[in-house]
Amino acid sequence: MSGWLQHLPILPVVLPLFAGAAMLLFGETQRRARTILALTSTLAQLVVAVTLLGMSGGLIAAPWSGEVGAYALGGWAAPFGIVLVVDRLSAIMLTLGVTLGLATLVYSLARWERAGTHFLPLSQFLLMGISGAFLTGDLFNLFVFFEVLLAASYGLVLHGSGATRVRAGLHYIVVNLVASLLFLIAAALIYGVTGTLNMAELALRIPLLAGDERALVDAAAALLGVVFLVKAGAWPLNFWLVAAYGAAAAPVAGVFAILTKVGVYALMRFETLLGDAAPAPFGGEWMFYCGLATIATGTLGMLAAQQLDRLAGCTVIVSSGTLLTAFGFDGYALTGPGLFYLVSSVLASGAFFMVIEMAERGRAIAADLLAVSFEAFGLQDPQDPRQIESVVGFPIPAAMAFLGLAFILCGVLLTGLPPLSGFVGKFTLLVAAIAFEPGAGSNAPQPWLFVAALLLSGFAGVVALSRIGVRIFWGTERSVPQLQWTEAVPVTALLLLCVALAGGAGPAMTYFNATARYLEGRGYVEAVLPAMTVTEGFAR
Amino acid sequence: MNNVLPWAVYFALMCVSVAMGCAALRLLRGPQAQDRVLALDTLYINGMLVVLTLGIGFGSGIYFDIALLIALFGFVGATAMAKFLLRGEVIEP
Amino acid sequence: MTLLLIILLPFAGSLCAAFLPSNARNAEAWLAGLVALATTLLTASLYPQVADGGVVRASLPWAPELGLSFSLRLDGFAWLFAMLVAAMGSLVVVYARYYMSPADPVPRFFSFFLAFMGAMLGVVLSGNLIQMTMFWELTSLASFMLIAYWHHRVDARRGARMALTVTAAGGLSLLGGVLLLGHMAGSYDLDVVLDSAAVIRSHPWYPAVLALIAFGALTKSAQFPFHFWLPHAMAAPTPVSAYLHSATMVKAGVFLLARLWPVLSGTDAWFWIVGGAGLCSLVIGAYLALFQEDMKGVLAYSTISHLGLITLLLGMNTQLALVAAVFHIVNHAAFKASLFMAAGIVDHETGTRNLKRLSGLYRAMPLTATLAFVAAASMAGVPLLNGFLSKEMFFSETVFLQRPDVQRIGLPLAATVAGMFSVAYSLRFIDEVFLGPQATDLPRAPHEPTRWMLLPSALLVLMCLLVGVFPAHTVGPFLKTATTAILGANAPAYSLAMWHGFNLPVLMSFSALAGGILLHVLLRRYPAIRAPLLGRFDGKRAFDLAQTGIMSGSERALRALSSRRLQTQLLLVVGVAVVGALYPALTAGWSWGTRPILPPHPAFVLMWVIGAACAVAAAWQAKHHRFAALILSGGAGLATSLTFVWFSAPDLALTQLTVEVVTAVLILLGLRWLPRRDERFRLGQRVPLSTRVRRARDTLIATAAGLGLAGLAYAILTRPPSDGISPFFVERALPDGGGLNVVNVILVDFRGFDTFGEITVLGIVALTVYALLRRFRPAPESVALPRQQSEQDGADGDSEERLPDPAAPLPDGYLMLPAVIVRLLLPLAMLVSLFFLLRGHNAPGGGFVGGLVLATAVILQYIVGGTVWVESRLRIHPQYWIALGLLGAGTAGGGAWLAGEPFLSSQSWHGELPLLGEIHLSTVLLFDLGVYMLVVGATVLMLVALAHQSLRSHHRKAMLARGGFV
Amino acid sequence: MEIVLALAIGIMGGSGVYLLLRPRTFQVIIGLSLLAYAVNLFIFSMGRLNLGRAPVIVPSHGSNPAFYADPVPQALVLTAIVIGFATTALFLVVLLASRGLTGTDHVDGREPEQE
Amino acid sequence: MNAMNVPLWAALPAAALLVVGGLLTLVGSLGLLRLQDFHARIHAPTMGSTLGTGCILLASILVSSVLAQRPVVHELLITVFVVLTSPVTAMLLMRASIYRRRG
Amino acid sequence: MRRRVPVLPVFLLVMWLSLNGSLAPGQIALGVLFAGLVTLAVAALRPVSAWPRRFDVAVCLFFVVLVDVVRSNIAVGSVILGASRRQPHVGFMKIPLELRDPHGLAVLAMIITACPGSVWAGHDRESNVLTLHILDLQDEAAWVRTVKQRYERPLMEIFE
Repeated sequence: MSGWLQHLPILPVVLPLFAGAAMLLFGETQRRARTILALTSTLAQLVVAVTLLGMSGGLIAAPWSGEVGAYALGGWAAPFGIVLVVDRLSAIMLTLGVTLGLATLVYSLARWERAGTHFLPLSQFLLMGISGAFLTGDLFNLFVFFEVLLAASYGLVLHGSGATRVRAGLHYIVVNLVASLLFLIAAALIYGVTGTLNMAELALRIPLLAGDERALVDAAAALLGVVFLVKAGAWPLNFWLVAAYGAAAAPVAGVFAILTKVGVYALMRFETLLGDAAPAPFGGEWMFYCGLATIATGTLGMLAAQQLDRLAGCTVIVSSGTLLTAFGFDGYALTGPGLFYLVSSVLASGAFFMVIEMAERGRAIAADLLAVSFEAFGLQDPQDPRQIESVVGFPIPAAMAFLGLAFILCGVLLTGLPPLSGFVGKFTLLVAAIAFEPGAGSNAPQPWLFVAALLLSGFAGVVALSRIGVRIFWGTERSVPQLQWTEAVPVTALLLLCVALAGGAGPAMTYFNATARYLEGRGYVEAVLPAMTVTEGFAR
Repeated sequence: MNNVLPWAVYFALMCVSVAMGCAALRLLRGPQAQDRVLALDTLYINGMLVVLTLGIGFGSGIYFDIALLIALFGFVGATAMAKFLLRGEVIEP
Repeated sequence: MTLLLIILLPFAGSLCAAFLPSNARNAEAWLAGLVALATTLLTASLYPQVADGGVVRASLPWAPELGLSFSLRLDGFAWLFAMLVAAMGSLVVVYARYYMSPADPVPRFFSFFLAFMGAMLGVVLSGNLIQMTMFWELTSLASFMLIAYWHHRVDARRGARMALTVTAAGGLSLLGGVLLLGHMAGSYDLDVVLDSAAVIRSHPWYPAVLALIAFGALTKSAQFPFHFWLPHAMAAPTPVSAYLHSATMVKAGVFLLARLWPVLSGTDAWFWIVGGAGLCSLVIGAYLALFQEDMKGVLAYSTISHLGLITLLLGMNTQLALVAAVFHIVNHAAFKASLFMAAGIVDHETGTRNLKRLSGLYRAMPLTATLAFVAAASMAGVPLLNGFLSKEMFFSETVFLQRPDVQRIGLPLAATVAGMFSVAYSLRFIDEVFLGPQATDLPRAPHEPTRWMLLPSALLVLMCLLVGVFPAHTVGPFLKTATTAILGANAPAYSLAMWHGFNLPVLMSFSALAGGILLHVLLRRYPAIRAPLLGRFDGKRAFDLAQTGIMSGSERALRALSSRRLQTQLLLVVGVAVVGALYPALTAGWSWGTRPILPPHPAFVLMWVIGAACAVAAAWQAKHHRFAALILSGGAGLATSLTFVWFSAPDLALTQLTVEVVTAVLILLGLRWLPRRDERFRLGQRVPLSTRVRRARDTLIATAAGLGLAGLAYAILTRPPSDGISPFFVERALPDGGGLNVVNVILVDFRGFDTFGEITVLGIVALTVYALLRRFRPAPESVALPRQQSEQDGADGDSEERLPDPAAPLPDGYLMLPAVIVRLLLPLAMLVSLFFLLRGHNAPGGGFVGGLVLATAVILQYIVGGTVWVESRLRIHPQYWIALGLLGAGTAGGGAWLAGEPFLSSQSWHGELPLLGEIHLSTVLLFDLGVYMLVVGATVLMLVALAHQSLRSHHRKAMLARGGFV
Repeated sequence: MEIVLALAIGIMGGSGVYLLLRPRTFQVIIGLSLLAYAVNLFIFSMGRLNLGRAPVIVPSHGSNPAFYADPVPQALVLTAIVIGFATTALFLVVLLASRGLTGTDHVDGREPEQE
Repeated sequence: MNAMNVPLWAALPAAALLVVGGLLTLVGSLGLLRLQDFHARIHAPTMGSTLGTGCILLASILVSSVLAQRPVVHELLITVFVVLTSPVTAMLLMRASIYRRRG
Repeated sequence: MRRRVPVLPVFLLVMWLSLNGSLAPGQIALGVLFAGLVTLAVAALRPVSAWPRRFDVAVCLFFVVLVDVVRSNIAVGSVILGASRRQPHVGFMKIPLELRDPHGLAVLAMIITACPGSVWAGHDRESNVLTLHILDLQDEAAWVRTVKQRYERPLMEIFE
């Protein structure tokens, strides 16, 4: 059995690929087959992800020794071939991504999937990209998977078309294309100096560099940092984010909640791998102040927002900023709480994007969301989104009550009001920040700035959410929106997960803190490159 | 061992690259779109000759494939452009 | 266990209430009432355990790692408060049952009501400061929902938001304060915190903690200057006002101050912050209450004033003052709730609460009036009532306060003035509503409400009387328990009696009474609409102004900090990248390496002069001459490809060339849909200065980026290569990878996973392009036939809607010979593509190049034959090619599993076939075949989808008849 | 040779960046493709320059790495070319869609008040 | 450069072919510059694509056959392709030019 | 009727073998396979196939053309090099044709394009008149003669 289990790390990448490709064999009309395929595949991924989570946490017997599993693709050993690495961090992120993927998938089945072509395959490919990006242990392969997830996200952000979407999507695409080019330059430069692409080997080699070569690697690292910060939505590289997330279809925006965290993950991965040798952009006061600025702009954005979708985008920015600032502290004191916050905020914003779409549904007919181009041709599109309105289903009773409650819960989660996991995350961050002893140096991060930013952003969130929420739910005459169970269930599930996270804050925090402790050590490098670390010396 | 062939290769390379320069000048100058297309076509042919000459110079057969590809498809770009100029679209119904 | 039940019961009740049907008024009320009553009884049953200074504790482990456990702690003070909350809750439920109209959705009301009750009990009973903060925020939320109960009303919505904004801000600040406090004390446990008073008061963070906590408490208790939300919260149904906004929630602030009194008080800062806010609220609240026209408005400001009194007492830093504060908390709850109920009854029965309209209700509703009389008298501090007692204690505290001169005189004076105001507004309240001639123009004819509605009020009034007359026997022991709980064993001695003899405080009381009556008489003469001096301050307007100010301010700030323009964003991305990359380089000051460089070959130099010229020219022309820019970028691309050829990268050259061709065709296809550039701006207009500045700036950035890139490249080029992973690939390509072309072996074997991802990207993009083009809408001016076609075909005398004939063997006219040639080329190109595919492992080529060659050949057929003609003869299903390609590559990778090896491990099979010789089959070939198929599918799909646009746009009917594409 | 190549990369990259910052979508797409050329050459240059040492094993030389150019950057460039091609195609279609839906070829989807 | 390994008997004709081919190409491309009119210019590059290419291809065949010590003729395919494809572009370009001048 | 030679598959086989530079039996088998497959695959897209005969004539024609190419290269080269003194006299001319086979016409187009100095400028299918564009148009009759005698006749022999 363990023979098969050792292949688990590849499955989160391969399963969606096979599912997505197989869906293409079914025509557009064979919706049922496609749906079943998508659901099966995503469920299987979830099972795999949870198993990996258990394995890396030592809860399930793992086919590898130690807490880190390295899967050498093609059987080529580590620095030469590409390895997938399952450790606590990647397993957490993986599970989170797949969970969100499953929720949004179920949600999309109600109507969004039909607003355009190829939604299901694209969402599978997006999951593939996300999983790959979290798992890979190779710098260039990380680029490739970034591209996979970006390509799929380009497709998804444009899903349903329409002027707003295309306009926002254009910005999103251009900015990310530029970022990709920067990534290429950075990866190439790192290869040019160090001669390797394996992240673990980089962790061994970069600290040994000195002088000019060190400067070159630092330059590359700066570029890499820019790329990750663009993905993470850090100010001043995040102007595209609000519009793109706001314009995207609800399930898409929901799953996008994890995308910014991919950037955060990458930053974290490099910071922890390189440790003290980490160049400036990965951690340190540089990131701290960048994060603060991000929180500030996100907060201002929330206050200024007139529409819910923009507001939701701004909450994503704030959560990114919070994480950046938290990881900008020296050491690993804030890592565990940061991870907790990350998980909670991703789940909450995922749910929030779906809730706001349902809430706004009763107000404006989806016409402005789903601009149709077909009047120009007079063609009867077989997938005219207007027909979606007449979809048969089981409208759930008390839709407004459900929506209101879900909205409030999301708001509570996102602003960090008690008693849900948002509060626990924020609270633990605050505790750690207050207990943090700033190191020597005049411009070392001042924890109170972080505390103040966190509290103020929470307050701004309350102000903005209550203002818009009041207007949406109570302000105007509206018809009760038609919801279906398939839409309500995933939102409920995500929110329940947050509740469970709050209830199980203790064990969860233990896991996250263990992750932080693990990141502090060299477990990753030792698992990926056992031979090299044993000899310690590293001169060839 | 002789230097005849290397020198000839050098000379041919110079000739072809100057030829490319001429074509490029026409490409830059225009004045009309068809001039530029013609210049691009010429540039491709000259490029193919550069490849072949380099192949002779390095005495390696692998350059042949590249030349083959230019010979086969170098014209596609120019053809599509010409068609665009002529008909306003590359692929008609 | 009982403690836990006390907390859980209301929440459970809240859940139940939410799920009852909306017309079950009685069931709801019974449920809520029973829950409240049970809570009251449970709380009461715990009294013996706390009576002699004992503390009841209960805790559940929640997240001990975080210092969080769910812990409850009941001491005398908490018991008093919990009792207040529970008992008052029971009374209000009874009242509310009759107050709410049948049309109101009661489940929501009772659900939130009970939730609030639970939250409030949570605040009171928390043994952990963080947990208390959590419940604190919950009370804010519940209050928000209850104020906005009638959310169709604008004032309700605004009031709710105002309350939430202010109290949530306070809550967050409280959280900050509590966190600091916990950090100083080393634990969030209340017991621990209360024990570390000395540490805390001498800690450098003490002022910050005090400020944060005081902010939290003062906002919650509606203290000046954060008092403005309370009057607006009166938009809530009256039971809510009676319960939350007089008896319980607003008391949470003073509860907190009293709770932390042992830890935080005793400093000057405490005196000034807490006492100052209290004094201001006391005076200002009372003063403003004089001028309200709404019954509930009077009561609201009066509440502010009374809470100010309590706060002031707490701020005085003496133990006796604390006792007085606790006493007044109870008293105020009793008479104020009763008054609110009276106001609610009046509103309920007459339809208005306006003091100007109401008059002489005594005759219609004598019982109500009597109850209101007593309660108002208590509020005014008339002897024999409980209000008198606590007020007198307050007066005496102000008199005996040990402070410097001005404060010693000023404080009693201010207290007396406030007392005067309070008498005056109480009088006015009674006088305007119940006395005088009977009003005739009321919306409803007033009459006495049902008895059950009067009962809670009557009970409260009875309590006022009892406490007022026999203080020591009624509230005495409880008060003692409560104050002992706060102050510990050394609580001061005090006497609760109706009469302490004639002294200065009594004098103050009576002068306040007399002055109040006088003031009332005076004010009746001059009915001012608005309060002099302070009337201009309007909380609502200020809040709205603040809000729009914040919104527009943040919008402005956002505009400065962010932009919706792509150019700005890109400028920042590029700028940050350039600065970030150059900074380490410049600070470390790097030098070029020492690797011997190759002598420049003039031909190469010339080639790059051309390439660079093309690039720059493309940049120059891209705005107005798209076509020229496209050709020019093709020139730059050719130079790139030739560079690959020159420096030993045949695979790259092949790929770059084919990609180049396909890209050119693609962009040309797109150009069809880009209308001509609007040249209005260009003709006869000077370029404005701002544009020129922008261009100069961009040129600068571009130059910096270019130089940076060149510098980095040169720095690497002149350095000897690092001993990295590449020798491994060269050495193992043949023995382990089974191929001569190392690059290809890397692509399909060593790093096949990259390729795997890369082809997925290509497939995804093709699908996206297809999906996007399904809904493509061309620009209006592009829909028409291109000018060339209409002119040429028009000249030929054909109609515009000319459709090509799919049956025609060859196209007519000028395309005939190209068609012949290009169709002849197709088989040749196919063979070449197979050639590249098959031998890529050993020589330049591979699936990717092969696929592109085939795709290009197919596209050529479209170019000469037209869409209809080609597709009537050849139906490619690019989507299937993509799917099969991906599946093929995946299967090739997954095949290794069967051998128990990791994904993408190559499996090969050697064999000998008769006649044909050695045969070598490998999963690597299957992988490359997958790549090949995918590339063909994706490229064709993209190009053809684009080509189909013109077909759709003018020949839709014909195409529909044919059944569409793909 | 090295300096020529470095300058070439610089000039192409600079032109590309300049175009990226321009307001018209077509300028941006040409800019992206120029920048992609520059980046491809840049990656390629990380393997240093080699004449006549294509990484195709010649039996006479055997598998001695000294006789062959560094194959890794070449493999990376191949991937980058493919991805660049894909994204160019995508961006082209998006810009067409944007032009059609918004009625302008400005990158922001609306004409600025003053050009 | 491996070209040095070619024996003189093959190197001399190959060199001559290379020189001639290069010159022909150069003259052809020069025509692009020197001729005044598009209709005249369209003829010039044909020199490079026919005889110029032919000469260099012959040189290539010669050299590679000598180096591989067996007849290597696949360069002929290049000729085939060039000859096959060049009329397509030329025809369409000519036609486009005629059309565009008309207006 | 005519002797039908499957020219395309044979050519493809030859091409395959020359591409691979090998006459190994495996390659031949593969070549045969691919030639067959490719021919089948493109059959639908090539409704008009060529049935050339008379390969002897074709070989003659090849050499004729080779000579002409060299001659016209020299001519055009001198025109270009002398362009500073005298710009060439460009012009169109029309030649009525008898050849109608599309592949024949295609080969004619290749020949004419391959000779520097002349470009195929158009062909009217109804009247079967060829329009040529000549770089240095001095003697129209000579051009008509060359095209009709040297190229058209052998092509008609081969293709019709």
